[in-house]
Amino acid sequence: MPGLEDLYREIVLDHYRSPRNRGELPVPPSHRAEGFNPLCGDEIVVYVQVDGDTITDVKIGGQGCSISQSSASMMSAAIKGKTIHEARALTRAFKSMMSIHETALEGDDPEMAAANLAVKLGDLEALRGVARVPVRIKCATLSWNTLAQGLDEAEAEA
Amino acid sequence: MPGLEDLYREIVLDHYRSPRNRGELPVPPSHRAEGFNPLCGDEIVVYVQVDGDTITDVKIGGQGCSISQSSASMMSAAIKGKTIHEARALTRAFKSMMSIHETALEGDDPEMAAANLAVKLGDLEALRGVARVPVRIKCATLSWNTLAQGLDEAEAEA
Amino acid sequence: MTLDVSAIKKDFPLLERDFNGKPLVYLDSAATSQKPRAVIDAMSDYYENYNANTHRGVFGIAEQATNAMEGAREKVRSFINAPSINEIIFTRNATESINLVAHSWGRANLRAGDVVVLTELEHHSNIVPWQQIREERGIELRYIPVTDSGHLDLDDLAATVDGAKLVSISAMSNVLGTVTPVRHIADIAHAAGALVCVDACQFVPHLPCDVIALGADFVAFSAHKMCGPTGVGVLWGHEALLDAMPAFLGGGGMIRDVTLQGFKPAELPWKFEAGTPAIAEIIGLGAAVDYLSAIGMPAVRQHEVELAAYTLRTLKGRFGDGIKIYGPSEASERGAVFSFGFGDLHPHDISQVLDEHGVCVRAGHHCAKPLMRKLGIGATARASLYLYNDESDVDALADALAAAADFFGL
Amino acid sequence: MTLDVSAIKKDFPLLERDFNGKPLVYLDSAATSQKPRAVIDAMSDYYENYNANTHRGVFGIAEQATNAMEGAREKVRSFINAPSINEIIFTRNATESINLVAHSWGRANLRAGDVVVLTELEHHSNIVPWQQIREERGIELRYIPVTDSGHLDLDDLAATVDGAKLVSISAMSNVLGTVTPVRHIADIAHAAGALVCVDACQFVPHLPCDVIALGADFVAFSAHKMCGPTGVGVLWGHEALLDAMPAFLGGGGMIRDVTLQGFKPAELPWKFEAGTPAIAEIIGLGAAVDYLSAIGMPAVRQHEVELAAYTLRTLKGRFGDGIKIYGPSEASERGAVFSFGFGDLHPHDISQVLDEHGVCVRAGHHCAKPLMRKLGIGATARASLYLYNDESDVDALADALAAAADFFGL
Ligand SMILES: Cc1ncc(COP(=O)(O)O)c(C=O)c1O
Ligand SMILES: Cc1ncc(COP(=O)(O)O)c(C=O)c1O
Repeated sequence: MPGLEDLYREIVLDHYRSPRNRGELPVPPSHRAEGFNPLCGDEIVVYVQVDGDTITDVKIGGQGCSISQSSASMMSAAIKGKTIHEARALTRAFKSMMSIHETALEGDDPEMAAANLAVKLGDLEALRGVARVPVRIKCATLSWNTLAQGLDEAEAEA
Repeated sequence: MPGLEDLYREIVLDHYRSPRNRGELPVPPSHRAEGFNPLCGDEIVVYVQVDGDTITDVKIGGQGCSISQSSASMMSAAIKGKTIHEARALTRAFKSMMSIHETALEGDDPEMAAANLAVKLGDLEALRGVARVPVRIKCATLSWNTLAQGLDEAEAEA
Repeated sequence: MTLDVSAIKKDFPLLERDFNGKPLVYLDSAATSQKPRAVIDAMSDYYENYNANTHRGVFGIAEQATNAMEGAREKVRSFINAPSINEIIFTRNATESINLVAHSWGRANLRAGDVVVLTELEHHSNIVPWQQIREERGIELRYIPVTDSGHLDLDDLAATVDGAKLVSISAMSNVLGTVTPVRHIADIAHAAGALVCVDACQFVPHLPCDVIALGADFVAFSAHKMCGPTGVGVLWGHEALLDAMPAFLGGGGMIRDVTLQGFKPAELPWKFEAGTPAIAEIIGLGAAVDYLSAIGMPAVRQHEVELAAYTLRTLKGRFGDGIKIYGPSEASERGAVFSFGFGDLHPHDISQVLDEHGVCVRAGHHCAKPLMRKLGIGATARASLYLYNDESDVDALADALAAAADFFGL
Repeated sequence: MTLDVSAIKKDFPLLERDFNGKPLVYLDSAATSQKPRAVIDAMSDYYENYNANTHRGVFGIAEQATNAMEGAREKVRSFINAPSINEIIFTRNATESINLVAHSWGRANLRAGDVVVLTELEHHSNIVPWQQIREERGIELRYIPVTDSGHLDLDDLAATVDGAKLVSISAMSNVLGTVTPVRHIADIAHAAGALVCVDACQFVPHLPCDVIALGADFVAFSAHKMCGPTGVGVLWGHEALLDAMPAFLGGGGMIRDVTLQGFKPAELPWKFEAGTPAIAEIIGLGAAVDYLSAIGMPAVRQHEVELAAYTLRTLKGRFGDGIKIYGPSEASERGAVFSFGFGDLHPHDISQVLDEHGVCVRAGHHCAKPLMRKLGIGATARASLYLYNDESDVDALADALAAAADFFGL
């Protein structure tokens, strides 16, 4: 099953089976955001703790498919200890990887696209196979959109 | 144009060009009924004067296509001086000629159908060609349905 | 098997098509059915040979189009044994049919405090319209509960329908497959003075339907789940009820007269059919009804009961407690639609792996979130079968599930 | 001629068909247009190769169906130059589109005494929905009058729209052919604080349409009049307006969440698309847009202006005062739709005789009874032309009219 192996890379299944940073954080001082995929009922809760500019802790709650769960798990590992600015750049880069077709279609600013590609996605590259399955893109980006809400809130309060 | 000549028989065109019994009657003593074909906007007004059981006078108002106008004209000529019972029998016979297909489809009472056929249609036979043009059937039956209303009213008051 | 499925499959172009060297195993008929060639051709025939707007044209092809459309109305009438063609209203889909009842009958008849009874297993299309009327009018909604075995819990039915104006229920659940006791509920509802609206979206395609025997006052269904096209649905209702209801959408075709001062609605069924109808789709629905009638709905039902029994046996036999199948365990009490959980795999992942094996099942809440919450789950995978499925399709499903178990290391 | 009509005719199966030895002269495109093979084939292709329900399926053909449907949305967006695909709502027809505005926006925004402005030349579909809201809410309707030459009388426009909440007008009359000055009216309406809804049912098929340049807030049209299938229409509206409007029909697909207690609507455009969409028809509309775009709407318009001029010249030349053609006498101010009176013949009789000559025209009130009353007539015959008609069709009409004059002894 080559198609499946491209979608469910070993590292994706690993994050699904052993999700990193599962749990909750006290609110406040942390911020809590909820994401929801109405098409399949997946729910993600993201807790972010921000000190100054830095994301000092992240926890993930909720439930969903392997793609949404492993994407959330990888995200939590990738942003912990990063600045808000870095986390946002990573979000953009990840979402541009997911929407590679749409980006091309809508003729996004090419400089911006190049800047996004310069960000190192690391393990998250393993989710690239999702981009070929449009209905699953929402699964992969759910945690990232939820994170964005959490960061907005954190910045609004800062 | 054989199709057209079947629809617009000479006698039909004659009644269209020189409609019989055009006009109005005083109400009361006569009864006035209005018919309306919402699809094309045709309107027919039928005035009937009834003495005892007998239709002593009929007048036709309104406007419409050659089929509705000539059908109304022929009807007025056919029922004047007839009893209500005879006029109703003629109405049934005429409508059964018009709805020959539907009657067959809906499996009407065959005895009834036979009885209707026994009624002499006379000149009205000339309208038989209309039955092959379903959208025009409403034109041909408009005056007859309007007459029925007028007779109902007359009988209700009697 | 009651039906000659291999012959039937040949009627459906998509099922004959080659997908990576083999035919598709299509198990998503509860979402939409495949279409026989006769239905596709009936619509192309209209477009290619007598495409014209209906009702107002005197010329030949307009008359032919009108006759074809009205002929389809008669076919539908006869298919559900409705007393009159005036009672067959064409809508876009079952959802619009139910909305028509809610907006027209509902707005005319429901006041603050009035009660409408639904069930916990309804599709969103038979919940949201009533919640909209609740928001607008302050009516009360009551829900007949669902038992653990996937049946309606009718113990308190008399109390639940007491004082209700309307009971609106699904005749077959699109999630659990449960065939509900509509007639029984209708009798009790009628005794309490309530009308009965039936969401027959999953019923009309799969079981012989007699709206009078069902005890219904309104019945809603969609063409696209019964071998017909998208874009057309049906509302049936008792003529006297429909006659008394105010018009719903306003516009061309539904009027008797219009002045600057106001309008008079047309007679049934046109009163409820505003604007140019879905002419081609209505003709296509007529062809679908012909197709199903030729096979015979009792035979379709018997086939599906046999297939349901085979499916239950096969999946339980091969996966035991590894699979959880929701809904009635008796094939005779259900349709051939199976929502299931498989190990701890998420339905999306199941459906994805099955797709790679050419097996189409649906994953999600199936537009029945209240039922999902009641079952305590977010989503299920769902395999739903129809007259063109047979045991080989069930075997393919089981094989693909075994491969998924392998892949994810269950 | 701007267009190569003989090549275009070949794209339309019905126009290639043999009717008693010759092709049909189809002059009823204002009622519904003929469909090119590409549109018919796009729908058969969906049914035969990737028929599946959209949006909720993970498997291959469901994804393909979703992409085709959403691809059609993008085509429509670009065709009318709408800012966002979220603003393209698929309905059953233009009638439903206007009803959506009346029921959702209207109910949320109109109170007793509020004013909605229409015109005397509207189709029933842009009158009755507002009369329904008037009955329910007690709003006031005002009508912009029509002049003897078939134009809108705009002398008192500022006073008429003063205090109005909405102005809803046809961009082109289906009876008179008048192309109305929508932008001019919209500017004055906006200055008065009113929104502008445009019935573009006869406009989008025939003229280049840019909803922003038009100055519209809502635009409604039907696929079946623009080479597309029956069963699908479009409502465009500014995103902020649509966003603020309450949901209309409730059910599957239009929700974000449903509990027994209530529902949250989905985002645009799905909020307004309850139930299974007209998937095949939407895909067919996409193919129609491709077809028209390839020919080019400016070329279509130029062709129709030339054809309108030829028609006016020919009919006047041959019948003089024996024919009365309603609407603007300048081809550039109108579309190629001609309502006419012929001697004292009733429109039904004209249409009948023309049919015997293989010429299809419509007879009746064309769903514009208030306009008919204003013109002082019950009905007209109407010949309406499109991109597949040419001078030979106009000549055939004139010949058939001459034969009718003969037959009835005019
Ligand atoms: C100007 C105009 N508005 C509205 C409509 C209604 O369109 P539909 O019947 O497709 O809803 C029509 C077509 O009949 C029309 O010509
Ligand atoms: C039980 C039930 N009711 C209503 C519907 C709604 O049908 P549609 O989407 O065709 O309006 C469906 C199908 O999705 C269904 O299964």
